[in-house]
Amino acid sequence: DGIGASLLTQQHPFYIELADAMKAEATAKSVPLEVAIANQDLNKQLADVEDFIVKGVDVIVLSPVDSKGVKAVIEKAQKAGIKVITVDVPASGVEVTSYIGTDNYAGGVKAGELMAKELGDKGKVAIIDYPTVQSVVNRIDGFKKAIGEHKDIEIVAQQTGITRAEALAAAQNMLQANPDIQGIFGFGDDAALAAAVAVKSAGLENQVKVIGFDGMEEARNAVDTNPVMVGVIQQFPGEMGKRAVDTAIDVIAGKDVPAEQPIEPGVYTGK
Amino acid sequence: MSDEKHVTAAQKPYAKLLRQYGGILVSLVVLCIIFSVMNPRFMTVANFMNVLQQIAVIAIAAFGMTWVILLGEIDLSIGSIIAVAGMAAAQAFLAGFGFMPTLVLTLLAGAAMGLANGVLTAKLGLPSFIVTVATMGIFRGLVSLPTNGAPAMIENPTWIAIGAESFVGLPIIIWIVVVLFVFNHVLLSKTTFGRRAYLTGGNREAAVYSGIKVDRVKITIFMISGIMAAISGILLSSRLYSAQTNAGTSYELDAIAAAVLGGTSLAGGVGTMIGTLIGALIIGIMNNGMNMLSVPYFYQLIVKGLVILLAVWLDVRSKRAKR
Amino acid sequence: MSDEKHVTAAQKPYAKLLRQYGGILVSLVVLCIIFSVMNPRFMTVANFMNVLQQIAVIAIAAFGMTWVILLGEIDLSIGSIIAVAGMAAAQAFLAGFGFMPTLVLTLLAGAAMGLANGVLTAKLGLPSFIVTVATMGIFRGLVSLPTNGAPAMIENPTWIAIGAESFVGLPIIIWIVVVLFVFNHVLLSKTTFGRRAYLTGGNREAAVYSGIKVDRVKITIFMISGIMAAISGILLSSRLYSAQTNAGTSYELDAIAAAVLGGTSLAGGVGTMIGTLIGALIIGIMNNGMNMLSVPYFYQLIVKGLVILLAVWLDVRSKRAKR
Amino acid sequence: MSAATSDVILKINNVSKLFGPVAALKNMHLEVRAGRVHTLLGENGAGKSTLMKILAGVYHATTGEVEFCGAPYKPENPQQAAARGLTIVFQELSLCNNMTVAENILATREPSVYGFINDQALERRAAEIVRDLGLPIDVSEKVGHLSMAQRQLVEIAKGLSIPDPRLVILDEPTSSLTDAETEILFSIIGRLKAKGVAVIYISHRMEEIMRLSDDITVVRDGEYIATRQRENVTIDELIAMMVGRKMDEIYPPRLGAAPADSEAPILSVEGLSRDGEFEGVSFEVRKGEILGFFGLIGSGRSEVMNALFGMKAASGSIRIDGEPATIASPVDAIGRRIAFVTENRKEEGLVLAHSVEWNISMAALGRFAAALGFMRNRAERRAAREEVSRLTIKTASVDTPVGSLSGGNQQKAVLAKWLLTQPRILILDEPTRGVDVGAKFEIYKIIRQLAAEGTAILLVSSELPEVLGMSDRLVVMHEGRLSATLSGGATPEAVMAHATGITS
Ligand SMILES: Nc1ncnc2c1ncn2[C@@H]1O[C@H](COP(=O)(O)OP(=O)(O)OP(=O)(O)O)[C@@H](O)[C@H]1O
Ligand SMILES: Nc1ncnc2c1ncn2[C@@H]1O[C@H](COP(=O)(O)OP(=O)(O)OP(=O)(O)O)[C@@H](O)[C@H]1O
Ligand SMILES: [Mg+2]
Ligand SMILES: [Mg+2]
Repeated sequence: DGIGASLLTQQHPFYIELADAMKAEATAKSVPLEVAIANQDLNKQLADVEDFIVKGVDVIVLSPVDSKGVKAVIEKAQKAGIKVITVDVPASGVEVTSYIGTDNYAGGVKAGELMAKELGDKGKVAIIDYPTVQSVVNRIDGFKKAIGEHKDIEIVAQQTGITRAEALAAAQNMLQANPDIQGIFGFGDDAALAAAVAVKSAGLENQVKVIGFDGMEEARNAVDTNPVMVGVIQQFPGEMGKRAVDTAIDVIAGKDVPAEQPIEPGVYTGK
Repeated sequence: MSDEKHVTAAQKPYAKLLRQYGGILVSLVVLCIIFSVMNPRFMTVANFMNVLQQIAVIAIAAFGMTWVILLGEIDLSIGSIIAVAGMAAAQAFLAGFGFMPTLVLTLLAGAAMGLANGVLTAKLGLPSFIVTVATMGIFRGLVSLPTNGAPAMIENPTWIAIGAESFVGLPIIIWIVVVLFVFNHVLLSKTTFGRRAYLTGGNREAAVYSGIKVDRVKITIFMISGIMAAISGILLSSRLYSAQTNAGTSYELDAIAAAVLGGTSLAGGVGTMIGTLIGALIIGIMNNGMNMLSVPYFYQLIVKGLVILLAVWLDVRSKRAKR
Repeated sequence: MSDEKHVTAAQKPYAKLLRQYGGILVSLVVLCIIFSVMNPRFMTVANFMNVLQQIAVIAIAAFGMTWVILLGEIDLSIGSIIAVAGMAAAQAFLAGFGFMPTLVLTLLAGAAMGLANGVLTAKLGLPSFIVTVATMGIFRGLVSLPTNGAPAMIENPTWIAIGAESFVGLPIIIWIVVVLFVFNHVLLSKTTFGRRAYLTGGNREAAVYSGIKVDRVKITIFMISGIMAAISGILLSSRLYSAQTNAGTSYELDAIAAAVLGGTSLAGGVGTMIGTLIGALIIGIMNNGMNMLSVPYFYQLIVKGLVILLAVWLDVRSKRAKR
Repeated sequence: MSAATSDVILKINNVSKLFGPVAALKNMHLEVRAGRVHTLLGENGAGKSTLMKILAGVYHATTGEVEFCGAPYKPENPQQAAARGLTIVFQELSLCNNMTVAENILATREPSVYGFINDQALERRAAEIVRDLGLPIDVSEKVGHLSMAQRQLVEIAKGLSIPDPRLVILDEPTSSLTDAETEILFSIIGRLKAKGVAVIYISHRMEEIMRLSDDITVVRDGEYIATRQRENVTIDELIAMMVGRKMDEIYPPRLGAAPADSEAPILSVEGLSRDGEFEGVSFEVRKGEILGFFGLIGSGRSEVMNALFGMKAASGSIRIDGEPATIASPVDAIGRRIAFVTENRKEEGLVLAHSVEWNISMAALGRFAAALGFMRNRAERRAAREEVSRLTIKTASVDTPVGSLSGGNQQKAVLAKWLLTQPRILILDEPTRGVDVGAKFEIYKIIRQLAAEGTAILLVSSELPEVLGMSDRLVVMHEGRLSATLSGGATPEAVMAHATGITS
């Protein structure tokens, strides 16, 4: 009994903060909570949920590996009579009891608008992406939509950089190929921080501005101290985790909960 | 004297099994005991079904891998083949194909990828490690092209049923594992083809001198491996209702670990399907049991590594003692 | 006749180099030409420095891997060792250690992990593939314990300088690659230790009969591999200003690919550091060039696989033609 | 004569074979007739095995034609050769160590129904084959557990197990065999001949050749020299044709007097035992003495030598120069200046992919180490060249991979490797296996020379004339025990009696 949580990964500060907040809230409200890590593998997430079912948890909190594919996982839990709450990534094609998460598309739009403002409405920008993750795809789409409304801003390169090391190489190579890039949008903090390193090592600190997404502590510090990092779209995993556990407790208690609990992302541009 | 020996062996098949698999069987039993003591829900029929379904994907891929390793080769591309198979099915359904045509197409895709690995290895004489590292990337790239990296849903009810329904009280997925185990076991241990695989893996030159068409054996075995991986991919996509572009990533390592735990020698020439099945069970039970005990993820990684080391060590030791 | 041949070879060291590395050198040159034609910025000194810095991590790990493969063994744990080294450094700095103590500690950590791999392989007689698959998991678990999976920042300015500063006009990181290349090359090709490694890898039993302490050679080599991986980890953490818990994931495959592209045989006994360096260059240039041409990620995977296949094939073919 | 030409079954015309720049065969000719044993005789590296591999479909001739049973013959692979009724027992063992004798003998010909193997029938068939051939082997044993000689018997059984052969090739089948098994083989060949099967036989043992052959063809440097009928030729003539000069003796005389019995032994072994393999083996050897070891297959000689060399543990005491010596590993043994020329050159002796030079220097690396462990490459090369010319190893250069040398030349490379360690005690386990008469004589001369310089030599051999001709004293082993220690003048009959255990 209690809450079973299956999280996408444990190697990213966002998820660590999310998990920590959930644990803290669960301890505060004295409900049992177990956390399993899917390690970005939907099959592992399914296995973890199956094991939760055998163990007999009351409610499952999921941060889906992928919004579409998680349907199989959710249906399995629901068939076993367990209610499911999703956090961070929504599930598509299946009803869940509640979804708590950032509006990634809106965040992407904000990033695009910030970029346009920083560049004075004209210049060339590059994107570091991660095409297999739906929430990232939404951010990139939002960013492109916002940039598309500024005629004089051009997206000249888009490369994949999943880990920080890959993002660094991708940023370096894009700067090498397009030395006149003025802005880089990283799909997450890692990508943005790596891009800032690349900018520095290319000696382009006075030309290129970098914007990130997630807004964890390291990135916010960078925004405060590193002029290249002009801003970061901020998510609130602590709030998300707390709310997920509270919602789960309400569900166990048989209370009604809202089907969607969007958390508006913030824009952090320094102290 | 040789006759005597033979009769005794035939009279006690269990003794033989114990002699051959004693080391890992001990590991398996000890694991089960530990988990049962620590969580009473572990030793339930429901959980056992659970474990079997969870290992299905790895076990089937490991059957294919056993063939390849037996030959002294390796196939690192199976994780990617698993993903391609799922995506091929999803795209076929999108294109309006029915269940059977899609099934056949998916299996053919697996066979074709295995054929590519086999031909590059056997005919061009490239080392299979590097061939399959390369095709691992190529197939992983291919799987992402139709959807640009996004997953594709599968709606076909028959396809979904494979992973969800039961037949005569057992989940279909478990039936499939059983059937494929028997198939591979018989093919390997009872037929001339299996014998040729052992000879080729044991001493390639000797096999050539004995008139075995080594290239053909090699290509066939890579095709078997491709087909097994495709079946794994079918089960996986059916369990997940969808084809994921990152499906099966690094499953090749689990498959190899299962085969080697089961006594298959990476030098070639030695190995059995029974061993591989036990190896896959150890891996599956370890994952499941640690989840049941709520062991945190990173500690799971550590424990899993230690258990693999311990099991292989016990096995090596028990085999050495017998000499 | 034998004398004649020898004199010619000695007179033309380039001819010998060409004979030995012709296949992959062709691939390297062709790649460079293609990329230069398609993007004029490719053939610039700045970009060349770029590529060298980007391959540093893989190249150094690949030097260590070359030793291991030469022995007929494999080390899949180096990706995890890279991560552990970075994390060890970050934690040491947090604990208030200075630059030198931290450096020594990090290298010792690498050596210790290599020692574990070596002892398990040589003394307990377990296959290195399975040993290092297991330790890959164990080390990856260990790296995550101090921060529970989160990255750790590194603030030490000297440490950061390694990845950021230059010395006599060349980035320090490139100096390190050059020094380590020379060190490994000389150790392998000019010393009795190197010869013992070749002989042990070529025929373990014959080496034992000839009085070579093969266990000691094996353990030493796994330690070299661990230390090289630790140095890779130092460079990586220095370039990223931080220790990432997922750092180095699957770098072992790139390192193996570099070594095998460079002509190292997975069967053991054959290989050189020059070859490995060329192999690493091919991989690095491919990644860089395709990024510069804005090739989408999935196509990059496919092209990379195809180029590896082509390069190995050219190499195998050119070697066969010489016979 | 014209009647005889009509039953020519195999006709080789102008066959050449190039390995890169090396011409292994140049315009070879050969005619083999049904029901006769045709021996090929030639020095190591003359091209005999290469020709046989072409006939077996393993290699393909560069130029030339072959006619077999009246039709053109150009097998693509060994199956096609077997299908035409040609079978071959290879010189280099081609067995799978991790499979049983039965599985090896019937490889690709397993009794099966729709591809399903009948394992009982397989073992029964193999046991029958082995029994019919009269070979003493347990067919359910793994080949890896057998000694070299036993493996050779398995190889023979495998080669002879095809149903109706027209031509049987035996490439040095007796190189590891003792007389007892050789006799069995000869009676098998006799039966084949009687059935009208043609046999091509390759050996370096002259007595054997003179006993067995009907026709003898000499080849030299890949070229056809001449064919003679056995009745019309003598050993001396054959040797002269083969090596291009006359040889008057087979065993060179010892240089100087044998060491006195009163002299202290350099090595003395007391009660050496290992469970199930040998028991209570005691002997001693003095400086400059050649101590022969004779015994039947599996009598345990090689195992005793392995124990002396520290490869496998054994109980008992070993003294060197009167001091007790612990030899726990080859490192210890080599440290005490013991050298061991093993019987299995492919697995225990050589790194086949490496150069002749590297193989020759591998046991004496310390000699070529300078400060900081750097190799003294020039000294190494000089030493390798010296050994190559001293032992007349036939190789294109010292950089040639040792695996591409002919069998006999590989054997010489192993010898060279150990001579370079300048041993005080030299163990030779079948040192002339597969070596031609000319080279044998050279090796014997070297052994004599070493003895004269004070090296103690343990000579294990399955060739009775060799042990008798070379040894100062002779140890005979039977089923893991010493059955006799004889002086140099022992008769072959006496030795055989001790070896078979029929003396009491
Ligand atoms: N695969 C190969 N590659 C290169 N050279 C080879 C190869 N096989 C044989 N040779 C060369 O061909 C020549 C003939 O070798 P072959 O093995 O036929 O000699 P042989 O007469 O059987 O000698 P032996 O009595 O020692 O067995 C030798 O010089 C050998 O080095
Ligand atoms: N009858 C047998 N059946 C099976 N294995 C045997 C038999 N006799 C001996 N062996 C094995 O063969 C080896 C002993 O032979 P060893 O090589 O020491 O003998 P040898 O006198 O050198 O004879 P050989 O000429 O066969 O080399 C041991 O490994 C022993 O276990
Ligand atoms: Mg020969
Ligand atoms: Mg012997």
